[in-house]
Amino acid sequence: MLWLPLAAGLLACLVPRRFAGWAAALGAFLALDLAIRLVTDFDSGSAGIQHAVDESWIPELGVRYQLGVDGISLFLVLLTTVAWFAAILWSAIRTPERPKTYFFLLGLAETATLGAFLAQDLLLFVLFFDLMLIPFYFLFGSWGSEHPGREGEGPVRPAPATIKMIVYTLVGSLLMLVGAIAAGVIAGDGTPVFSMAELREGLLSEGSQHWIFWFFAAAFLVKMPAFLVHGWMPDAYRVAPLPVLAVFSAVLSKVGAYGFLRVVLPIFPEATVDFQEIVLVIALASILYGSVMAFTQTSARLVAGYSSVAQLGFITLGIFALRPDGADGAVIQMVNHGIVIVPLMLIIVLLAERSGGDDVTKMGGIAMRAPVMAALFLVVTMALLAIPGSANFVGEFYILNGVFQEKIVFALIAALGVIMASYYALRLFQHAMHNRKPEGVESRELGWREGAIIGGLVACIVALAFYPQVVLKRSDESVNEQLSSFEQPSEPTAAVTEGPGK
Amino acid sequence: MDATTYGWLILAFPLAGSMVIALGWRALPGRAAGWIGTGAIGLAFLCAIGALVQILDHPVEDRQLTNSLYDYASAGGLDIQMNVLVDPLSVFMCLVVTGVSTLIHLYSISYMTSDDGFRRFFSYLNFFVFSMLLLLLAGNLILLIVGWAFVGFASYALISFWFRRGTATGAGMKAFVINVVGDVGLVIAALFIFRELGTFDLLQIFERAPEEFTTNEGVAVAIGCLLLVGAAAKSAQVPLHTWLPDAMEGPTPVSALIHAATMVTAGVYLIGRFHPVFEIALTAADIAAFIGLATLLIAATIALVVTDLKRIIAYSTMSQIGYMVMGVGIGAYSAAFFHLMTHAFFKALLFMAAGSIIGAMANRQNIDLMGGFRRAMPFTVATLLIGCLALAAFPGTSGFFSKDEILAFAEHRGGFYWVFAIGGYIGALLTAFYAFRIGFRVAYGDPVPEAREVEAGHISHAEPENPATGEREDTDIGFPGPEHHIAEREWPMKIAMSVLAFGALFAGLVQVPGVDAVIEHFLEGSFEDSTLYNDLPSNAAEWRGLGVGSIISLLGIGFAAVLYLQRPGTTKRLAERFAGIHKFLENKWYFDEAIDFLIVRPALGFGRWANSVFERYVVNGLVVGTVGAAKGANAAVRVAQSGYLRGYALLLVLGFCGLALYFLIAGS
Amino acid sequence: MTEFTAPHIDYAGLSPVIALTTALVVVLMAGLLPLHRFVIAGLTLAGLGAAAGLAIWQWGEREDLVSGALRLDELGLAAALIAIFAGAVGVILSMREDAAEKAGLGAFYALLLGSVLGMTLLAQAQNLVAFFIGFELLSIPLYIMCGSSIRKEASLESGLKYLIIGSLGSATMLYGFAFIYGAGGSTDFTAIADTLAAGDADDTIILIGTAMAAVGLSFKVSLAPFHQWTPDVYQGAPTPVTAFMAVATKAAAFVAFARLFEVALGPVSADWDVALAALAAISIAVGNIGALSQDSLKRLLGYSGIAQAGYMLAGIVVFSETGLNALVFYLAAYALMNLAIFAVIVARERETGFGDDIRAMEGLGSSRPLLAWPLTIGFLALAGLPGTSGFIGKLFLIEATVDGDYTWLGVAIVIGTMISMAYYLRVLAAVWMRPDPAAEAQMPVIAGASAEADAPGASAGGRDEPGTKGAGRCLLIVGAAILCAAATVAFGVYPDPLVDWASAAGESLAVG
Amino acid sequence: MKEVAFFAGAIGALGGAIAVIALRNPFYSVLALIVHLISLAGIFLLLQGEFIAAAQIVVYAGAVMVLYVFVAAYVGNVDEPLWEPIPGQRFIAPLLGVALFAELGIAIVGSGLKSIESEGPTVKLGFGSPEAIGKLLLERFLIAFEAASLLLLVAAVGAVILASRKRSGAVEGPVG
Amino acid sequence: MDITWYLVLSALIFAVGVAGVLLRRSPLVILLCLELMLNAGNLALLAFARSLGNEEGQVFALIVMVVAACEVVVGLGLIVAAYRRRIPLNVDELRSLRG
Repeated sequence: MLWLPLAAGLLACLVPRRFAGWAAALGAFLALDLAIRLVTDFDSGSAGIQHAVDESWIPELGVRYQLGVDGISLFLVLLTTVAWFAAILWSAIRTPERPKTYFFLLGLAETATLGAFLAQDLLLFVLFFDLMLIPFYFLFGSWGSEHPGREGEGPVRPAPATIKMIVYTLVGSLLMLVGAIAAGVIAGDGTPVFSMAELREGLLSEGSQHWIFWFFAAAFLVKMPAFLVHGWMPDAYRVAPLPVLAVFSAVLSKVGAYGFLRVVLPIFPEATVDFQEIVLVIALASILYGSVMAFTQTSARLVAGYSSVAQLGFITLGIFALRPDGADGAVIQMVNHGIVIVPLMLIIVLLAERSGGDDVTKMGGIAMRAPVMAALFLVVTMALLAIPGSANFVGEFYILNGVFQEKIVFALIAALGVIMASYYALRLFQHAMHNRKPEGVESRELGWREGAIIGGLVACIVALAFYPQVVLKRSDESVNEQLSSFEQPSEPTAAVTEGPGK
Repeated sequence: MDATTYGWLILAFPLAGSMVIALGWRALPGRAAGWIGTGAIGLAFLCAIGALVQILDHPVEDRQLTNSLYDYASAGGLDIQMNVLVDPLSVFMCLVVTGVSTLIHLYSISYMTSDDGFRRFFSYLNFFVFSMLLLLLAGNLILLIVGWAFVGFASYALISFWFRRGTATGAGMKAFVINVVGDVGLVIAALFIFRELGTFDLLQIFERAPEEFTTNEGVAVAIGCLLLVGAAAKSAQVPLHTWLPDAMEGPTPVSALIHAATMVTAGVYLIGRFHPVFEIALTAADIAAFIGLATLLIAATIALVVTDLKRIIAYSTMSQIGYMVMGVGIGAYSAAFFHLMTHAFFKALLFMAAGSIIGAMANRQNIDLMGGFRRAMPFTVATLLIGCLALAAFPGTSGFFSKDEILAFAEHRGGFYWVFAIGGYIGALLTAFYAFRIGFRVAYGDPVPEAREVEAGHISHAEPENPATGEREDTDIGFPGPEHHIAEREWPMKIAMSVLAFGALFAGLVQVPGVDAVIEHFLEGSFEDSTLYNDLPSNAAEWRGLGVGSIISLLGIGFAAVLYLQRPGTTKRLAERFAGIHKFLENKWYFDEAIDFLIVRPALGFGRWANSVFERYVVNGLVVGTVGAAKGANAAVRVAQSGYLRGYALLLVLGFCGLALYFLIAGS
Repeated sequence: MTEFTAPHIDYAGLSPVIALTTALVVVLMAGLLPLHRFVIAGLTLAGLGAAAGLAIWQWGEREDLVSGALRLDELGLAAALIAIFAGAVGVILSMREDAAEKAGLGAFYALLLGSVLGMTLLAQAQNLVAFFIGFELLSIPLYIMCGSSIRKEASLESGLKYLIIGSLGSATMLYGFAFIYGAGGSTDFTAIADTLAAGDADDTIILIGTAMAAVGLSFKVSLAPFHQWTPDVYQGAPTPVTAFMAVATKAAAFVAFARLFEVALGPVSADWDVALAALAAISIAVGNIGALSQDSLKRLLGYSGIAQAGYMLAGIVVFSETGLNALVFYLAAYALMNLAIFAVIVARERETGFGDDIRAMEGLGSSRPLLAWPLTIGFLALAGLPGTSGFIGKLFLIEATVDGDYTWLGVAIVIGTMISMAYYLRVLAAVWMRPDPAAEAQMPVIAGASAEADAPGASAGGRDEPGTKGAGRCLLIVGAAILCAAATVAFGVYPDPLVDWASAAGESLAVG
Repeated sequence: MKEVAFFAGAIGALGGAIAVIALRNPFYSVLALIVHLISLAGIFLLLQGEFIAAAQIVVYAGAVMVLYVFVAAYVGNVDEPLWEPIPGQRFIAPLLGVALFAELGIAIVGSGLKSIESEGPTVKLGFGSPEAIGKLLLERFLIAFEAASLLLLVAAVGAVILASRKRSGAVEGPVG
Repeated sequence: MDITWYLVLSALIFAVGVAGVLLRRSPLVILLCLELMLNAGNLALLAFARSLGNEEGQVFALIVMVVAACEVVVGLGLIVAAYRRRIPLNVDELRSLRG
């Protein structure tokens, strides 16, 4: 499954340009199919790794080729395949220029992402983590489009924006490389060990945990992106080609959160406990700041972008509650957010086509002749603002619950984010679809193929809304195992912060 | 079939109806959508009756039945089922909701015929009913919150139904956001409850609450207050009420359904539902009562001066719900729910009548432009007046019994609760007055042109425009349809209105002090654990209350008669005399402005600041700074790379000297 | 007359050197005959091939040659192989090259072979004298080759600069050798090591000697602050020469560096490791920062070469077997990726009028994918992105640093990599994210002019007639580029063989 | 006796060296270097390097210097401009020279090596004689010897390439 | 007469040579200065050879002479070539490559 998309990508290079897209789509579809199989015959009872692969890769360095899924990565893998399938189909419908390279890169990207989710070896994880960036660099850069930029500043050109993004994100991930190696070397004196399973056995002294923790945190926080290190996000989002951006913000941001859950918590438990508050504060800042920014943006892309800053804030919050419910919430929330952001981006494509730009203040009344589109968009919006009854709400509720039981104040403040979310999401919807139709905006229904893609995704949203348990059931065990080292939450700190409580 | 199955069916029909209409929107011919919708709700109503029958078989003490369909979300120590709780309270509410809804659907079939959004309208309407019922039947707190939020969403969708009206969309946004505030209140309450009681299941909560909490324990009160936030937001109680008047932007049936009969009463239901908590957290209960009181007075005063027909009714709704909240706050549960029922009847009726008149007025809503319809539209006017009588608690009408029962209980409760009684009676006076302000202004006086046209046999057609702003509109999708419909010409409207009129007149008789107490006995199944439920005022006290009530309402009606029938124009003079007060009331006590000033402005301001300053200078500064540093260093290196061969040699030797120096120092 | 006993000579062990020498002479002679360029190139390649074959044949042997002047072991052979490979690519690149043609192919290739020979000797030398002569035999042909494109002023200038600074460096090194000899009592590495281990290791003489030797070698591998010749010479020299020089010199010099410091000066390692670590850090900083905003690709590669030297030095600093493995692996990887890039640059120099200016690469992605991909892969590898051997190499080095308690150096490496991303990606942006300016590039005048106008660095390239010399249909060059790139990716995905090879080389020195 | 010779040679060598860098005209510098070389050869004799001393005279002061003289004559005496384009060079350079000498001096004087604090051990007859050197060259340093010859060959080739007349036709203008 | 004296002398010559490279601008003279440095090295080699009593140093010195000769030949070749190109023989004017 891992290498399928890449193979398809290569195939796409070989076949004539007309079919390139469909070849890639085929690969993506097969991957999706495998992912579904994976889910169906997943044994939700056990916490351990399933379908494991373990080959020796670079013995001198102690790097092994270890793959496998557990309850946490399972649905992220599925999400990845779904998102990519949608994006590739979408691109296949409206073929981009130089399709061969385009689809090859997309395939490469999917492979890398899947690799990151499947990797059970620390260095392998890091490798895929960095590898993910390369295709996106080219995709953003060569297929991106110039953006008018925010008022008072010049237009944003693709090349510099993407370079900024890559350098920024690499700052983190390269430090992580050092951190990973250090962890491995320090853990296994003499022969380095990088297998996560072994590293989990607390081979690291607290002292070394502390600095390595930050090396990893840097990588993940930047990738998410979290508050204060999201500087690369606006420009990148402005210029990126939307179908690609869809998968990017749907999946890649999750890798960061996933990394916290998969690597940081189990391998650096003491450090995690020591720095819990700091990370929680960062997460909180991301929520509030992201929300506030989201409802002042005029660019639809950036509304989406900042909303995901806020969402990722929630996820981080849940993870660092260091409680099963919080982490469960984080996992399901990752899936939800991904499955919501993809259709949102695709809809923004449609909006841009109808209003000739992504400036929401210049849109309006598009719902008039496009009821189906409006309906789909409405569902997406509601899911985005996590209306109770959507799976997103379940996620947020679990997260809030987890945090609440640990650190009540954080939960109360985070709740503000929920309110703001309702505002910016609705604002986006209304500005685009409702009110009078300005000049130069046409209200046109979406084509059936586009409708099929978005509709499919929306169907996923609805299905999850009715039965979120399908995710929770499978993730629960693994989550508990990841958090096994935090069985007894640090009471003293909790007692301090529980002002209004008891 | 047992009651819970009916419960599920009650939920199933509206949902199905909504989905069918939504998916088949293109296929359905003419009014079919309307009939489907109405039918779905009708079936739901029948199921509710079925549930009622079933539940009556059970002995009073175990009339609380739950049934779980599947695990909704259970992990990490939380356990959330997809389950329903069918008990007298929920069944009672379901009956009211489905009953009134059926009629309103029926009414809408005609009222909305000529609107381009006909199908969309019914799909929304059914969805709304579904969510309302979900809210009522929910077996656990989370599901209740879900229903709660869905209701909010549905009301948003319906308020901004005419989505190309700026005012409508704005109002929708406002309503939704305020509702979300309420949701969050509930969510946090849920979190507290889970921490303290470790469960979300309603029955378990009610079981454990008394065990876990001592009376007026801090946490309990906190929970109570958080629940109140939710209730206030949904039931338009001060200070979260501002959305309700604006919500009148929606089509009139929507106002009738959501903003009079059903949704706004959710708050009352919530408080009643959580009475075990509130009876422990007495402070919270009292706060609720005070909120109710404040709301009923404020709303009533505003209703005196507003000129928009629908808004007057809206404010009266607020104030009536104020009564109910006050009722459940002080523990007069049966009375409150009794009033809830009667209010549903007469308020829906009022709105329908208003809708019919607005239709005749070609969508204009200002009562100053109205008058003399009594000969033009006898039926409508008759129903309108019936509604007004009930609202004014005219002796014998439904409103009479229910409202005064609450007040009697307040008196009976003793302590400082007499305050509520007094306030209630003052409110009653105002209510009676403004009720007939509507009645007389619309019905009597000399006919306005529109009225004449109707008499002449056709409905006037003004240019379509937004009643609020007066801007021009086409009648295409997203704006009101080209034609207007009045009860006189549409039998579905007629039926719906007459049924409600009947209810408004005689529904009070189900619970006449000393004679019968149907509702009280029925609801007992849900309130058996309540301490307050069963100590009721004596019949004598009740009758005394009724006496006072009747006098007051007659007084109010009398005033209205004097001011509007005998000496028209007096009101204008009064307004000029007390210009200050008048302005204050006209601006609705400046609540909007206050909220805008305290919350909206700061938030937006911060946002703008963050966007223009923080983002640019701090976040980008991080980037720009590093880039600048790199550039500077780069420049330095390139200057050093001067191209002067001897310069290179110099640096080389310099480096060598440094290295040698280090070695000499390190070595020795 | 004193009787004299001929030293025992193991011709098998010496065979690569001998092969190179013969090749040198043959090619030189052939150059005088009127032969087609392919014949001469063929002869050269044959010689190199033979040497390589013999080297592989000798792989695994470990012994002292010619009374200990040379040491036959995997380390030396590895460096020799890299040098030979680079030489071969250099030969291919310099066919049809202006400089080579004018100089006379025979002579030119003879010089190249001489340089390769010098590298081989240097990499194997374990005697100060042999070391020094190897060092010079490596350098002097390079001086000439740099200046050999006589029609270009820049070429001459680079030659002269290289010669003078180089001689300065080697003179310093020689002086240092004198001191080492004085303190070590011999010119044989092993003997020196013994003496030092016996006597007090930190006598001022040996210290100053070490410092001076370090200066000379640092100069050769272009470590800051002895780096300044690098950008100028890289840019000025004919591109094929630059390619060969950049890759092969580093390989040989680094291996020699390792041998001298870890064998002869091993006992005083406590004194030099910190100093070298500092040099490494400085080089990483200077190189990466200097490379930012360079428009001439060769110049950019010069700076990046400085930074890369800094990375590699880390392998010596840690003074451990892992370090050596990492060093050798990185050298090989570095050779592959750099040669891929240089091949593309040469190809473009002949196609466009921009010379080695970054604009020569604009729109390459759409116009010449076959060239664009090797370039891309090469730069990504230099940037150490996964999927390429560059990543593995960095992995290796960083692990070595962490292992040797030089984690801060590892961090320095990655920080340098981050900075480097900015300029590597800038090139790639030009390749993939600009429209193909083929249209105006066809017009030599404009191209030349513009190249001069706003890129003085590129003027050298800007002035030779573009589009001529069989406008880039140089399949061999493209082939070389693709080969190197493919190898880079292959070793990035399945590094095992290269890793084994490097480890064999690394352990053959038996340090740490 | 030795001292006198040493100091005489030292003064000659040092004077020559300083003259090389002090004189404006390259031609004189070359001559100064020759003086330096010859006196250095004398010092070599004191160190019992007869063969080296001879080579010094013959190869260096003879052949190489002649080459210098020719070239100097060929290019004519280009006297350098007096103003110093590189800021600070004029002051730093001598300072560096001094510093360098200081460091080397410290190293030499501060060294604890017994061997250099004497006149050196008494050595067998024929130390540094042509036989001895040749023997070493052909035995221990055979490689170096061969390599040196190759080096000469390469250098010759290089000289031919660089200085040969046949391509002086195309002359480029100065580069910006 | 200690060997130290010889070494100090060589150090002096070396320093002078370095200073010359840094100060003079005619490539010809710079080459001469390089010769000075190499000679300083030779002197040091011989001194040490004497102090150690083995001739390796002397052989080394011989090799160095060869090397020096080669460098001179190449250097002069470059100078002549440059002169032919009418490139001014002043290293300060060789600045087309910089930055």
